[in-house]
Amino acid sequence: MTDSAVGTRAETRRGGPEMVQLLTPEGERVKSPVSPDSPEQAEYDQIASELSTEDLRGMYRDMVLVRRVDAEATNLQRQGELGIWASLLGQEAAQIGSGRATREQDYVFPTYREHGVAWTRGVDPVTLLGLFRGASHGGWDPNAHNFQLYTIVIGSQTLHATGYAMGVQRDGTVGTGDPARDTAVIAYFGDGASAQGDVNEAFVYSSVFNAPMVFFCQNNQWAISEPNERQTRIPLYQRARGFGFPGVRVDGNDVIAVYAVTKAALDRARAGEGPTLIEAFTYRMGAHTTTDDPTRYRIAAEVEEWKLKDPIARLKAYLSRGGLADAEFFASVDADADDLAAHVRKACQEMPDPDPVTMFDHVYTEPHPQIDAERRWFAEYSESFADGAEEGAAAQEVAR
Amino acid sequence: MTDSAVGTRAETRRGGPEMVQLLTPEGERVKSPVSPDSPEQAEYDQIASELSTEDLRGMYRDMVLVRRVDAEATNLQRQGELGIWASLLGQEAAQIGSGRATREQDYVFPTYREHGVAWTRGVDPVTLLGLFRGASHGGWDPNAHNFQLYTIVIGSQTLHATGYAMGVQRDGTVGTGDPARDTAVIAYFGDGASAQGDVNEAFVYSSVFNAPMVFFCQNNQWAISEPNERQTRIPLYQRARGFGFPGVRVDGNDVIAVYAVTKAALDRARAGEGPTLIEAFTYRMGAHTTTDDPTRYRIAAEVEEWKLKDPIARLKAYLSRGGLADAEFFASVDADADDLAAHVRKACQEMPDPDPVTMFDHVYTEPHPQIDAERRWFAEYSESFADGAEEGAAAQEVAR
Amino acid sequence: MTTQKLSLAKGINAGLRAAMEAEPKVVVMGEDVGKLGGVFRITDGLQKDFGEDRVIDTPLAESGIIGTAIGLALRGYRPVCEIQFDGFIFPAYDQIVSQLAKMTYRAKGSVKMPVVIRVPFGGGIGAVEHHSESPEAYFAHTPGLRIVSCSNPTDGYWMIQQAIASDDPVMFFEPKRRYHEKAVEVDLDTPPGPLYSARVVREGEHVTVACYGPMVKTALEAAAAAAEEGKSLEVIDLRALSPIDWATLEASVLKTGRLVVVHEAPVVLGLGSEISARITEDCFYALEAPVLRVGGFSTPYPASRVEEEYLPDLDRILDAVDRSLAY
Amino acid sequence: MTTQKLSLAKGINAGLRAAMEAEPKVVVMGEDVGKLGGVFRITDGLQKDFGEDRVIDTPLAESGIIGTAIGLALRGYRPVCEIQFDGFIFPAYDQIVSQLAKMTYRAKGSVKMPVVIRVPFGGGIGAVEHHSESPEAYFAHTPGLRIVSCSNPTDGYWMIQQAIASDDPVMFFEPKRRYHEKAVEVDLDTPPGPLYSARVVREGEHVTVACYGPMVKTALEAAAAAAEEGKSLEVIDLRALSPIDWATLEASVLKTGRLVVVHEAPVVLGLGSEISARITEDCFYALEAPVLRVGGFSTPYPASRVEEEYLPDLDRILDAVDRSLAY
Ligand SMILES: Cc1ncc(C[n+]2csc(CCOP(=O)(O)OP(=O)(O)O)c2C)c(N)n1
Ligand SMILES: Cc1ncc(C[n+]2csc(CCOP(=O)(O)OP(=O)(O)O)c2C)c(N)n1
Ligand SMILES: [Mg+2]
Ligand SMILES: [Mg+2]
Repeated sequence: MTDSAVGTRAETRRGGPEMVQLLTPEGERVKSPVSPDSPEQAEYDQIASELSTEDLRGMYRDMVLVRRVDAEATNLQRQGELGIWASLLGQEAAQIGSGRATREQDYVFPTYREHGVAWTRGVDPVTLLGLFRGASHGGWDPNAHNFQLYTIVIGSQTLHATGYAMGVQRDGTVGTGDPARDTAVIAYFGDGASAQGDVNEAFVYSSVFNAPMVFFCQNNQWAISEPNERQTRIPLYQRARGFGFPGVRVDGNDVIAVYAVTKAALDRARAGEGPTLIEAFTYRMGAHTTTDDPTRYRIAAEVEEWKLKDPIARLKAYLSRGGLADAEFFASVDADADDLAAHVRKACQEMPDPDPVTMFDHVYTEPHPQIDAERRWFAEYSESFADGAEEGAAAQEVAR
Repeated sequence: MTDSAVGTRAETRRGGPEMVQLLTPEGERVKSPVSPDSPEQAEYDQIASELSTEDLRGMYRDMVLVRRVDAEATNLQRQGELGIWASLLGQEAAQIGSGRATREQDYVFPTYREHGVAWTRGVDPVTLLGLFRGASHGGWDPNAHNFQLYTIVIGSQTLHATGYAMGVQRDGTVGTGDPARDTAVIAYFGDGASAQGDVNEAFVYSSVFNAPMVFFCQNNQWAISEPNERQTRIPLYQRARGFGFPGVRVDGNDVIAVYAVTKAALDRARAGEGPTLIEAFTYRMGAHTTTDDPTRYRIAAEVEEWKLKDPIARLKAYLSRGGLADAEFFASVDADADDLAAHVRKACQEMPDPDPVTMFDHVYTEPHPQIDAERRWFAEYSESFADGAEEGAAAQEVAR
Repeated sequence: MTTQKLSLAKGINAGLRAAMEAEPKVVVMGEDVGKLGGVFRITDGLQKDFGEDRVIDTPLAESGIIGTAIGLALRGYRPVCEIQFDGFIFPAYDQIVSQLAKMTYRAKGSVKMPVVIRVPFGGGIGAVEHHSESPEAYFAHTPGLRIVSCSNPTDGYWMIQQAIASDDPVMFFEPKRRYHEKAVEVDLDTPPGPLYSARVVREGEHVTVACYGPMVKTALEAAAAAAEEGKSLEVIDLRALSPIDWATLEASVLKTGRLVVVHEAPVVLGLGSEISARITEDCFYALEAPVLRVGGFSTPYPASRVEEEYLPDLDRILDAVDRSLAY
Repeated sequence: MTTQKLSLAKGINAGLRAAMEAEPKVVVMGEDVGKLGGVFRITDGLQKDFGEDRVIDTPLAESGIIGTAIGLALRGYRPVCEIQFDGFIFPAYDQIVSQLAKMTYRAKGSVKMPVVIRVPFGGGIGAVEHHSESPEAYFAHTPGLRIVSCSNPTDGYWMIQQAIASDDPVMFFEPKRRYHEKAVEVDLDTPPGPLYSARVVREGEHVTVACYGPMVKTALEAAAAAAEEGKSLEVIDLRALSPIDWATLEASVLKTGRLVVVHEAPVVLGLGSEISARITEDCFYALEAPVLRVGGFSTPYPASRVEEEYLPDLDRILDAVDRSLAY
């Protein structure tokens, strides 16, 4: 018999004392237990204390809205409007907190689950739905919001992000001290993805070139059916140690802590101090995607336990207690969420299927005879059906 | 301008206080400065002190012999007998020390430079030469000496080793306490290879499955023309920290320390205590291969500096001082080396070229019609030349 | 004759089970193959019955899956690797073409590489990018690999066992969109033939249609439709893609004089190009028309809302048949 | 007309230099491309003159080279990546076929991927395993990539600049065994034609021989030998492998009625299979013989002491020509 997983659930799954937390699950603002007198901790506290009421209310609103859209998308999938949906349920704080810490000029490299981050970058949720509906492979302009297309091959985007950050260095927009110019890059990936060669190569390149990178790992405890300890036997944030840059674990369900830790890391990157790995310790409350059945591999009690750490309830408690928001505010956010969801639903249902002939577009930027010939053939072939002339002249040319 | 390599030569290139050393460059037996009272250090000292005079003389002899064969191979390449040669000059201690620490049942996964390790496993140097001559791609039976074929695609073999170690676990030959059964696997790779995704995936798999692995990285400071700091900005042995298993840097030019550290790691692996990364801090005294010209990228002073740390001179000094060997012994070793070199030279020069038709052999284990047809065609086609009948009947069938 | 009613998915599952029972060195490995039974449930129940040592949920690293499988094979195991979807095989490409395919050659036959790589492949399931690809031709150019594809439950059950029994590496392409189609009675006693043999699945006179995997069903439908118009198609399920069973194919072409090759993969340098080239060489005087190819276009696999227009279907096959007959 | 006497290696080096001078966004990256100038010295002197920011010695990880090049391209750079040897491109396979090739499509044209991947390829240099391969066909099945190969110093100089100017990803295959052959006068003022065009390098009447990269010289030698026996070969340097310049090739085949395709890569599913299939479709009635293919065998590239028997040579080409003429 083999001793095939020394990392036990307990070891790799508890947040542990090394986890930065600024808001308890009960919504109490605390000093994190991590070396409370360290300069890092002081910096996190400082960043958090600079958040205005408006900021905090904005965070709350963002989280509620993206959760609502997420639920709507799940419904839309059930009703056949989407082919599949990857829910972010439970990861709202990790995404909104980190997304809001980015500046306009920063660049974001998401996985397929970063709907919350997309929201903070101003990407219309309907655009995302197009991908899951099967109307596109993404198809948005990454440069419109400095938000790269969703990447499905896990880990690949971490190298793209690193290369982009190397470009930022070459542009001289790191460490100038000009807050409107200095640029950082943030790459999202999952706990599962951490095992991929590409991710580790991105660590190598980023550290060797001291690239302005933030690696943001959402450890949602699961990679489909595989628990986190199948990818690592020590806490994931410690991976960075092996590559010579700082790693930090943050409570991924604490939007304030996530914001603070991410902002500090982005600031470091922009200042030319190189990469940071952030492990946002969170939980995938739902299925991996709408096609997944988590009852096959995890127990309900685990989900229940994490419900107590809900990121939205936590901030809501804090806002209420501190008198930073009242029932009216919460009601208005709910109303906004409903409106947004209705808009998303409608836009999704009305989203036209692409004209099939467009599948030949943008394979290349420059003209390509093979594509042109196939497009022509296809157009004529399709037309032959429209005419009812199944064996028309179009069929002369072969499909090539 | 980018700050593209924060790791400076000084930082990544000095052995540093963390390096285990049991024999100084002057040949003095010392307690390593690494936490001298730690249990690890005690273990290394213990292992070293168990080495008999015969063992030490054997190590010396092995190093001299492999260096002599290596020089001969370089000559043979210059004389056109080999296509290329990858010299191990300077790395004798790293290879002999670690190779001698393996047990018969252990399994070794080398790169293309492990001629010294091969020697400790009983592989005839002439066999290795066949590869560099172009007479084979290796072609030895890995199971004859538990010494896998040379792997040229850097890093790949670390995954093979890990898989092999997973097999060892499944066979139940780990942690039984029976020294003749418990088995460890050792994978060699270079400092350059450490950047490859495969190597880091091997770290992931080995740690998660707690495989009986020793990762033996010969940091010879160079990957062709790229200095070590192009692959990492911290000492390489620290990479293991990121994956949750121990890493140790050993003076790679100190055969006793290498032996001790490797034996301790292999013992851990065999006992079921999982993987270890060893960084043998050494130096590639020669060119990358015979086709390389290191004067383009490194200064002579560096090589001179490392000459002072020569692994063979060091052990010789220790043996002489301690009266463990006398001039007669050293002379006999030199004579053996000359004999071996002469044998190797002769065998190389006499090595027949393979019969071209054998290129069709062993593509598959089981019969394959395509290969059979091509072999037939080739045989007939070749024969048509032999007969002078260039356009003979053989040419009927197409080359497929 | 013992039979069991099985879908393709269940057929492969049963075949895996049979192989694991027969040979303790068989291990199944891949992402989510354990408790979940794989995203397609092909390994369903195996971990429960054979344990975690023989059904291994691997870390999420495909190069690692194949690389460690090679090591396991060196140690005497017979790993059966699952790649979760066609589009995720590429991180393992180096280990497959440079290591797995070449190890036996490098070792002059002193080691064997009995590794099976299972790849659910092809489109038509409404999936997002990378989940609908047909990468078989990327591998068929590689000496040292063997490649097969099953199209029905009986082949699923038997071919997987034959692949596992092979001492050479075998890539095993499974048409994912056929996994859960109608179950059929599978003969559990007798394999339907050797692994590397094509099969005439419908006899005909006018045009030969060669296909494999998901396209076999489509081609058979096309043949049925053609029959109504008086055109008689001979449909060949290639089953083996490397090496191809040329004898069966050539016998058919010598009879019909016409050949259409169908696959989902892009036409350019797809299997069809090799088949066309070779058949034209071997049957030059017998061909009444050039070999025609029906396949994916020279675009990446498109968004799923238009995949039906991308994928070869009954009409596209019949169109090619008509073009062939028009020569 | 400004000319300079250049070998292929020097021609590509000069072309890289010209491209870097013309466009500051061009960066060269790869293993040992800096001080060493690459193991073949193709980037010799570039780091000295353009600095470490534009000539980047990368860590030893090929997936990282292409992956970071994609990111650099997203940021507006034009990376030119060197893969040290053909056999080491496979760790980057996923980044090439799943990311680089598809990014523009995925983004509906909103991003461009002006990335060039330089690959010294082919055998005949007496090297150890993995240093003599011809992997071009592994990529030519991939929509989204463009593939070219140069065969002479003038093309080396111009085609690399044209490839760098392209807004699509281009794989640039360089015949390493021709790097240091005889220098010729290269016209530095005028490119010899568009990038994606084949070139008739010798006119002839009886048989067309299509080839590229290292085989162009071999084919020309074969043509010279054939001429002595009264056989007139038309030799076409394809130059572009994806897309192929079919018009030039077809015009030749319509004239000669016979085609032999030559490459070092294995015949099975090599470029020759696509060329055979397509030409047979397009020129069916004009072909007097099937398209014949001369290439590597279905074995891994063998040990170098027998590589001369593996590689197509003058005799193997003439053998195929004779077989073609015998139809
Ligand atoms: C290279 C690759 N292999 C396999 C998959 C299939 N797959 C999609 S998501 C997933 C799990 C990823 O887990 P994790 O990285 O933790 O991210 P999460 O889904 O939990 O957000 C897998 C295996 C893939 N997309 N890419
Ligand atoms: C995947 C891969 N890329 C590139 C090469 C070419 N190459 C051969 S050796 C080498 C340097 C390796 O350096 P290192 O790992 O430090 O080992 P060393 O040669 O110093 O022993 C390179 C780049 C290769 N063999 N494999
Ligand atoms: Mg996860
Ligand atoms: Mg090295």
